[in-house]
Amino acid sequence: MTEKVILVGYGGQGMMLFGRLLAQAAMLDGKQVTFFPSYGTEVRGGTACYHLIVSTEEIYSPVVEEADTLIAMNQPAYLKSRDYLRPNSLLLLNSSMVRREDNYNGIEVYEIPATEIANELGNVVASNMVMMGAYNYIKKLISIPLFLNCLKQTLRGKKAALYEINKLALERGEEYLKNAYLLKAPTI
Amino acid sequence: MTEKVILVGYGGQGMMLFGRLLAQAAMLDGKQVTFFPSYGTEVRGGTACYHLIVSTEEIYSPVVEEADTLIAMNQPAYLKSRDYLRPNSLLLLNSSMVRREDNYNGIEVYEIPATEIANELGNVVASNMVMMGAYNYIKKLISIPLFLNCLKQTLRGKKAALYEINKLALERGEEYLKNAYLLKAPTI
Amino acid sequence: MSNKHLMTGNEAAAEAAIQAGCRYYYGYPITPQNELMNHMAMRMPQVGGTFIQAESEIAAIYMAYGSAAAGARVMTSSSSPGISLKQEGISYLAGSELPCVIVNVQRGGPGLGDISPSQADYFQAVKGGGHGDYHTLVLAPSSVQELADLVYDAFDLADRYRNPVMVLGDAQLGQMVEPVEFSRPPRTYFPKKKWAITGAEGRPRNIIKSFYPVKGELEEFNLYLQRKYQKIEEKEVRYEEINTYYSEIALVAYGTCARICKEVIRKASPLGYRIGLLRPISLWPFPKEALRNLSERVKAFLVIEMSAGQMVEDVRLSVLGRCPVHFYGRTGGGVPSSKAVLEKVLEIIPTVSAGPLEMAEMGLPPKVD
Amino acid sequence: MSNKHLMTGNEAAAEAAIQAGCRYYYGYPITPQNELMNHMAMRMPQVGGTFIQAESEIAAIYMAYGSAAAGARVMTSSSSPGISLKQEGISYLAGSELPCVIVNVQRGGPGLGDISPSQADYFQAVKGGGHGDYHTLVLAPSSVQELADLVYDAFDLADRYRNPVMVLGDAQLGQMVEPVEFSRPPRTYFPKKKWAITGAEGRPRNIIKSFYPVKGELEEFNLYLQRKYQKIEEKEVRYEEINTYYSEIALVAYGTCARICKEVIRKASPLGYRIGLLRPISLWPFPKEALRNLSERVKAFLVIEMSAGQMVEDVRLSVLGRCPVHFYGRTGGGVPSSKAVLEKVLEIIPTVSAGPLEMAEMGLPPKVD
Amino acid sequence: MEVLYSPPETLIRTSTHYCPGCGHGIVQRLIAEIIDEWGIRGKTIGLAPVGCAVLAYNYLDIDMSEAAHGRPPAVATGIKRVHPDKLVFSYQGDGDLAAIGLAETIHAANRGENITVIFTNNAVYGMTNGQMAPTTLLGQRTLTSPEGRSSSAHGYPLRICELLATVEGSSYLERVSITSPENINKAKEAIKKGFKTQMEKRGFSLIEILCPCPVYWRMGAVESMRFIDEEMTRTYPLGVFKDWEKIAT
Amino acid sequence: MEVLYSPPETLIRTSTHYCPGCGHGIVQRLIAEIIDEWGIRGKTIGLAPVGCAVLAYNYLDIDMSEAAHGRPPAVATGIKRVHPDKLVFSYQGDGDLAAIGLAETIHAANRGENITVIFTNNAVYGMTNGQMAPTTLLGQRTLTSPEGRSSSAHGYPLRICELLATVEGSSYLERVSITSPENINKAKEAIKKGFKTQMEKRGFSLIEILCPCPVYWRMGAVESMRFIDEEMTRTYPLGVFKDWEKIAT
Amino acid sequence: MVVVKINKNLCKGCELCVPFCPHSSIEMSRSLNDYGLHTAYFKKGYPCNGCRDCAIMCPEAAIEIFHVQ
Amino acid sequence: MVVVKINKNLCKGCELCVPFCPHSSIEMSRSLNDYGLHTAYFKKGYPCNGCRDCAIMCPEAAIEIFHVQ
Ligand SMILES: Cc1ncc(C[n+]2csc(CCOP(=O)(O)OP(=O)(O)O)c2C)c(N)n1
Ligand SMILES: Cc1ncc(C[n+]2csc(CCOP(=O)(O)OP(=O)(O)O)c2C)c(N)n1
Ligand code: SF4
Ligand code: SF4
Ligand code: SF4
Ligand code: SF4
Ligand code: SF4
Ligand code: SF4
Ligand SMILES: [Mg+2]
Ligand SMILES: [Mg+2]
Repeated sequence: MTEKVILVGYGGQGMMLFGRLLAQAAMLDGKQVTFFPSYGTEVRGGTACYHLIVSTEEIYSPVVEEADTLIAMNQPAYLKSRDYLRPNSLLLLNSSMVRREDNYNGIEVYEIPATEIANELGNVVASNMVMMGAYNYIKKLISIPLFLNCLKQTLRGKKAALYEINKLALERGEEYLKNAYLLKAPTI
Repeated sequence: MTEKVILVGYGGQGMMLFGRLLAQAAMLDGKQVTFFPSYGTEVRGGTACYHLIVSTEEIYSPVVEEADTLIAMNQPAYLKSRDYLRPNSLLLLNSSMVRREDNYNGIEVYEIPATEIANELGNVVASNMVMMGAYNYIKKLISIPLFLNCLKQTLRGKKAALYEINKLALERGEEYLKNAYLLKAPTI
Repeated sequence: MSNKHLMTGNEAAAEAAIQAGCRYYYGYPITPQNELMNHMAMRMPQVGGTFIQAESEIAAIYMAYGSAAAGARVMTSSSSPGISLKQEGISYLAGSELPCVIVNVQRGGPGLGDISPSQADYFQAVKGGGHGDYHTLVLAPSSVQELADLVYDAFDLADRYRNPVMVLGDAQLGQMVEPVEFSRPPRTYFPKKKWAITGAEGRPRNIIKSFYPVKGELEEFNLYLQRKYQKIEEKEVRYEEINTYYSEIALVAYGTCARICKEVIRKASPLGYRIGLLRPISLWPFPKEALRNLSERVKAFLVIEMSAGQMVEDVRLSVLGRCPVHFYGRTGGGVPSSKAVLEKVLEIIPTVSAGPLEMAEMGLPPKVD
Repeated sequence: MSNKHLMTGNEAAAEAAIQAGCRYYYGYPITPQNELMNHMAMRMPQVGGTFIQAESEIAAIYMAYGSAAAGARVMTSSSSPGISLKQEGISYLAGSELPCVIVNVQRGGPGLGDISPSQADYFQAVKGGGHGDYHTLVLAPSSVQELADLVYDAFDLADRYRNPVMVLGDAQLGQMVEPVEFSRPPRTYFPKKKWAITGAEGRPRNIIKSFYPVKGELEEFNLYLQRKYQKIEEKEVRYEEINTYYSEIALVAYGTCARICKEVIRKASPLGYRIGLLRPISLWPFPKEALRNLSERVKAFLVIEMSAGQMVEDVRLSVLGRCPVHFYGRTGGGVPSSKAVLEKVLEIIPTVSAGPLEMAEMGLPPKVD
Repeated sequence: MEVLYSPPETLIRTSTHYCPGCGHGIVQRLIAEIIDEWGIRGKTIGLAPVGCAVLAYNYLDIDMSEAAHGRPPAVATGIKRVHPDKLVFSYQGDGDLAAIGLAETIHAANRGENITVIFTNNAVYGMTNGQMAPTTLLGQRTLTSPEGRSSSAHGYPLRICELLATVEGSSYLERVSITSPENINKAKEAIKKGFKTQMEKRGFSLIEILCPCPVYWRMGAVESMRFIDEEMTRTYPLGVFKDWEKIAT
Repeated sequence: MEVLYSPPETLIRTSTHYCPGCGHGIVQRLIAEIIDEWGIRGKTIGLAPVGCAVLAYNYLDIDMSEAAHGRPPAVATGIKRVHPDKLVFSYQGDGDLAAIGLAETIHAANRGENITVIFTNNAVYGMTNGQMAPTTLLGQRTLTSPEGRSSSAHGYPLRICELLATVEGSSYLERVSITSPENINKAKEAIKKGFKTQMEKRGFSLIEILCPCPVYWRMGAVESMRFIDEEMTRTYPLGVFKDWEKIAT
Repeated sequence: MVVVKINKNLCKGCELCVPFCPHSSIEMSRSLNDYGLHTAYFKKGYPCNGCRDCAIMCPEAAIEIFHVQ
Repeated sequence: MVVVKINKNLCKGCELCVPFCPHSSIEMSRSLNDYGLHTAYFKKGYPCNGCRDCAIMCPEAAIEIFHVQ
């Protein structure tokens, strides 16, 4: 099993945390992982793009050239990263900020209004967890309790208060997908 | 004609000026010249060694490996530079500060108490001109008036006063040699 | 499993240094190595060590010079522009024979450039970006785990040879998050450094210097250095060879590029292509012998770099025309894709049978795609 | 005859710069280049130019950066340790495409070393001592007259290619006194620099920078630079060839060493030995083609350097095994004697007939006598 | 329709790369306003630093150059000597000016170099994600002073205006803030005075501007302004530290 | 036979490389005297600069290191952090300390680095044959100020003690001269005070010593001493500029 | 009448303009702009004396103020 | 009696000791040492109070002073 994910968004949209937590959970689950910011921001703002690979085999190139999954949080990031898609890719769009541009023959696309959902929960940044909830519901890459444990470890001290809202966001993402797309069983 | 000269002394003994003036005069005389401090002194004190080549042909290596003439102003410098000598070299020693160490088969040696002579004239540093006088009397490399002209050009402003004493030193060097060694005609 | 930590390469490098007994770190912020420095800021006080955010890269390397002269294990780190500023200091360290570990997390140049990954400081690291005839040992990891391991080793090498050691990473390695295990015991015992300046109590005094003003002394010292370097070249070559035995084409790549090459090999294998990889781990000393030997077996080399062509020169110098040496590089922050490398391999394969000494590209400036 | 001046190389370099229209000089004292700076201190006020003794080598190179960006002809100079300090600045100049002339009067290294002549900064100058994939043109004179001529040319080259140009001398060349003639007319007319920052009156504004933060832009810029460098490699190679046509052995040497090699040829000729010399004048671009061609004619090369073996790598890269490349070097301030070089030649001669591809020394670390 | 306020033309209309509430935006706007008011767009040359303001040339529509980290005073010197009649200013952060570039700053001042330095002091390295700067306040937490800056471990906040005031070559030194419309106007006047100092060839001028970096201060923008007023000015009192007009000549 | 004066044992008996009348010889002898008097030869680590005193380790029989030009404060920092209980001093010239090394000097002072700097101010670059230093006096002729230093062309003489006094981390700053036996004794006391400052872990100390460089001042040695008394001290007044013992703690 | 225009896509939502309006006429919106930020807006019908303070405070030069007859 | 020893080969001839002797007991020699320098010497028979000032001034540490019974 190898899952190659591209995460794209603005600097502040929490994709770094998303990827790191996912990697952490996968590692604890005994998998090989590698995660990196392919394009950081010495200049603030701008698009950030993260490559995540989870595998049961040794990971050679840490660079994702063709994504099994692309998760895009905003329009410019989405446009810049469409080339990562190939037939059978999974595409998750934060539909609050992304307008789908194509019909994508052979690509599974889900649109989740993650920013809106997070905004409703009172914290725009939690949009990352909304996407995570949706993503994992489809791919079942890791177990949610393990993930939540990692989240708890990360949100310590002053940030502990954020745990609940993030957890909620995760659930909302999952829920949204279930309801909007009537998904039942994991696809992998 | 090629004349390769090694000039050695302490930093303050004026060998730089000696060499530069000689080079200047030779250049004005239409000769090829090159002159350089083979070992300068980032650290003050210590021995300075200058290489001078005067030639009617193009000068390739500016490095004197075997000296036609070695002029040594003090003992340590003399000891360090004896290896430049070869059969037929000319060796001029400032006998005020150098004790001759060898009989030098095949090498022409002259001992001139240059520092003493200069000291008598009231300026120790003029020992370089004493040596110059002696040297040129033997080798007749350049014309003295031309040399004196170069000297005058160099000793301008505040230093103009030094001209006379230097000129005198030059003459004394020549004279000393003539008298002490009863030299008459130029050897070249 | 439980002693695996998920860390950026930068953090792993910092932690490995601490495990190796490094208690003195001096640095100056620069992306993409900041996590290294930040980790040191947090950890050094915990282990009773010294962390100073110096006023500049130059101050940092000379603080390191001081601690090295004083006999301690010491590290500094930066990224390309900052490493350029350290060149005088590196030459001084080499000239004073001081052990010191320097990490360069390379980014795109020249000038301010960018913060994307690069291998364009190879020449600077390997040929000497500073003045004079000196060498630093240069180690090039290709994973976070190996980065940690090589930093650990770097301290031993530095002490063994009284020489600066550079660990040459890149933005990708530095910022990449991978599991890392610190399996070796933290170093607590170190060989005595009799030459160090510690106060001359009860012994003749020691002097640390690189100044040799007496004629001949500097040359003598340089000849001694050259002998030392020769010994290092004999003993400290490190490389990894994969699949080369049966291959007609050998890839040569280090660091991040080497991992991409492994991906290429994996992709090419089901297609029936026999491709090997020689991955230099020590860039200086360079695995010349291994390449030379390999050049008797393979039909062509393909060097992959994130530069306009730097290590390829050392490959050519090792191979010396025995078979063609091709090059594929990305510069200015570009990272070669396994796909592009594979294409390049497929391009070369038909030429391989044409005869070993036809080297169309050689002597020409490297082609950068 | 009367327009011949007896000058040190350092003074000649300074005066040539003024003749070439350089009116901005920034430097910091260091032996053995002090005469250059002192000459500038005296002359610049006379010609209405600017001389600043900067607070450091780094400040000096960045003042030069400023004046270059402002469109002026500008120069800085130093010697080895000071040039190491300028490496970041040189990379910035290359990355911002700024014309600037840099003189390195090399001294013995590494570290503080000594002030005796050296050619051990060859790698630094030619491979790039700074970070990133860049090149400076590097010109290597071998007499005071040529030093003056090349400094003059350096300004034109710098402007033509918007690139820093280094003139690489050594302590001997810098401090040697020889006659020099400034035969070319003082430059007063200069091509307009539309890209320079001069105040944007009546035109769109100009920006001087080397920062390319948008993904892909830095690579694009680097590819453009590589194309420029390729053009320079095609057009600006300079070298001198002597006696090579009839020779079995060709010496390869630049700068001071080349003059010693000429002496060797002179000495060898009455003994009946046919020795040639290829003297690279531009070290980058390197006369690869000329060496390659020569490698078809001669039986062996002997490279002479005042280093532990640096340019020899470029010779080997050019010759690529077509015939043996021998090396004789002196490091740490030693200057090869014509006698020792001749001995080395006599040593090689018997091996020449043994067959062109036996290269005992190759691949091994250079032997330094 | 009368325009009561519209951004100066010299300010290029584009979304900046600054974080919300960052002081750099205000300062750059002030510079653009002065250039417009004085009509000197074609006569002004600016220097962008290595720091968060590295892209200043994306916002100011004038001839500009980049300068390596810490070296703007040297680069400005090189430019000014070529164009003595142009207005040359450098824009620098506290890491740039007070750490790596301190020697260049002091020596440019001491030479009486006729340039103007706009010095944005935000007590932190913004661009590299919030390390300690030489100007970081005692007690302030940063990435590299995780327990807060302490004088024994990290030294004292460096007061640049006070330091430069002892250097004879400096001509105009003022510290301002941008915490309110009034203070922003004062800051603008100070920059004008700096420019005037240069235009009248009076020598080196430097305007230190206390600037918020809400992100690495871990505060909101409004709170950051209050922090400057209440905390930062205690270490860095506002005022004129040197004024050639007040010194008998 | 009673010894009234003999050179300290820590001073290695050899002909120095200094020019006749050079101040470096006196200062190094004072350091050696203190080391002998206090019996701290085995506890002292010195730094030789790049400058005329580059070979200081040939004269002082203690553990010593070289430091690159301008970097002694950084190197001293690195040493002191490893050996906090040793006495670490750097010996620096004015080119070294006030030009290329100014940032290192100020930052070491500001960190309150517990080291002692012996700063020999001879108003010129001795080792490189007499160029202008940051401390060169107005009007003084040097190789690079051939018409004499002018403030407009070359900036002002930099007063290091005054500059460092504004830096909070500095603890002891004094300027002395060596123009007479009395002044030499005072200089010795000042160095002792600097060492004491360090031994009591009070932080950064610097002793500026006005030193003659007869060669590049183009004067005799005796005249040089008079020049210091009559001219140089006008720009560089002697005295204590900071003293932790005089500041309430 | 004074018209205060706040450019929604230049505004970064820093809120600096809000407290400096003497009439408390500016407020942050609950909705998001293209960048996912809550931006400032002039509260319809609220007074404005044209003092410019909001514009002076704005780091993004996102505010323009006009006097319309 | 106080004996002042001036080491002829350490002395650089700077003359600094000369004016500082309260008894003018030190003088420069007319002859030269091994390095060609005029060096200082204590004038035979002149008084010396052992004040050490000459030694303190000497940059070369060339002067030693003893009290001999
Ligand atoms: C030589 C060099 N060192 C370090 C860096 C990394 N760097 C970029 S910006 C910066 C500091 C920014 O801080 P400051 O000057 O205070 O500006 P701010 O971002 O706070 O506005 C540093 C250290 C660099 N680019 N070059
Ligand atoms: C990086 C570097 N720059 C310049 C030099 C050349 N250099 C040697 S000593 C010196 C200055 C000496 O002046 P100062 O520090 O005042 O000491 P002094 O000789 O006057 O005692 C210089 C510039 C060098 N060795 N290294
Ligand atoms: S990090 Fe700080 S200084 Fe940099 S843009 Fe953000 S708020 Fe401004
Ligand atoms: S040049 Fe000056 S400082 Fe240097 S040794 Fe001579 S007198 Fe002393
Ligand atoms: S101009 Fe003044 S009154 Fe009008 S909205 Fe802005 S701050 Fe409020
Ligand atoms: S001050 Fe400007 S950027 Fe900030 S909220 Fe108001 S309009 Fe938006
Ligand atoms: S000790 Fe005093 S009195 Fe005696 S010679 Fe020396 S200076 Fe003169
Ligand atoms: S002070 Fe010392 S060196 Fe100078 S003349 Fe007297 S004895 Fe000689
Ligand atoms: Mg800042
Ligand atoms: Mg000095």
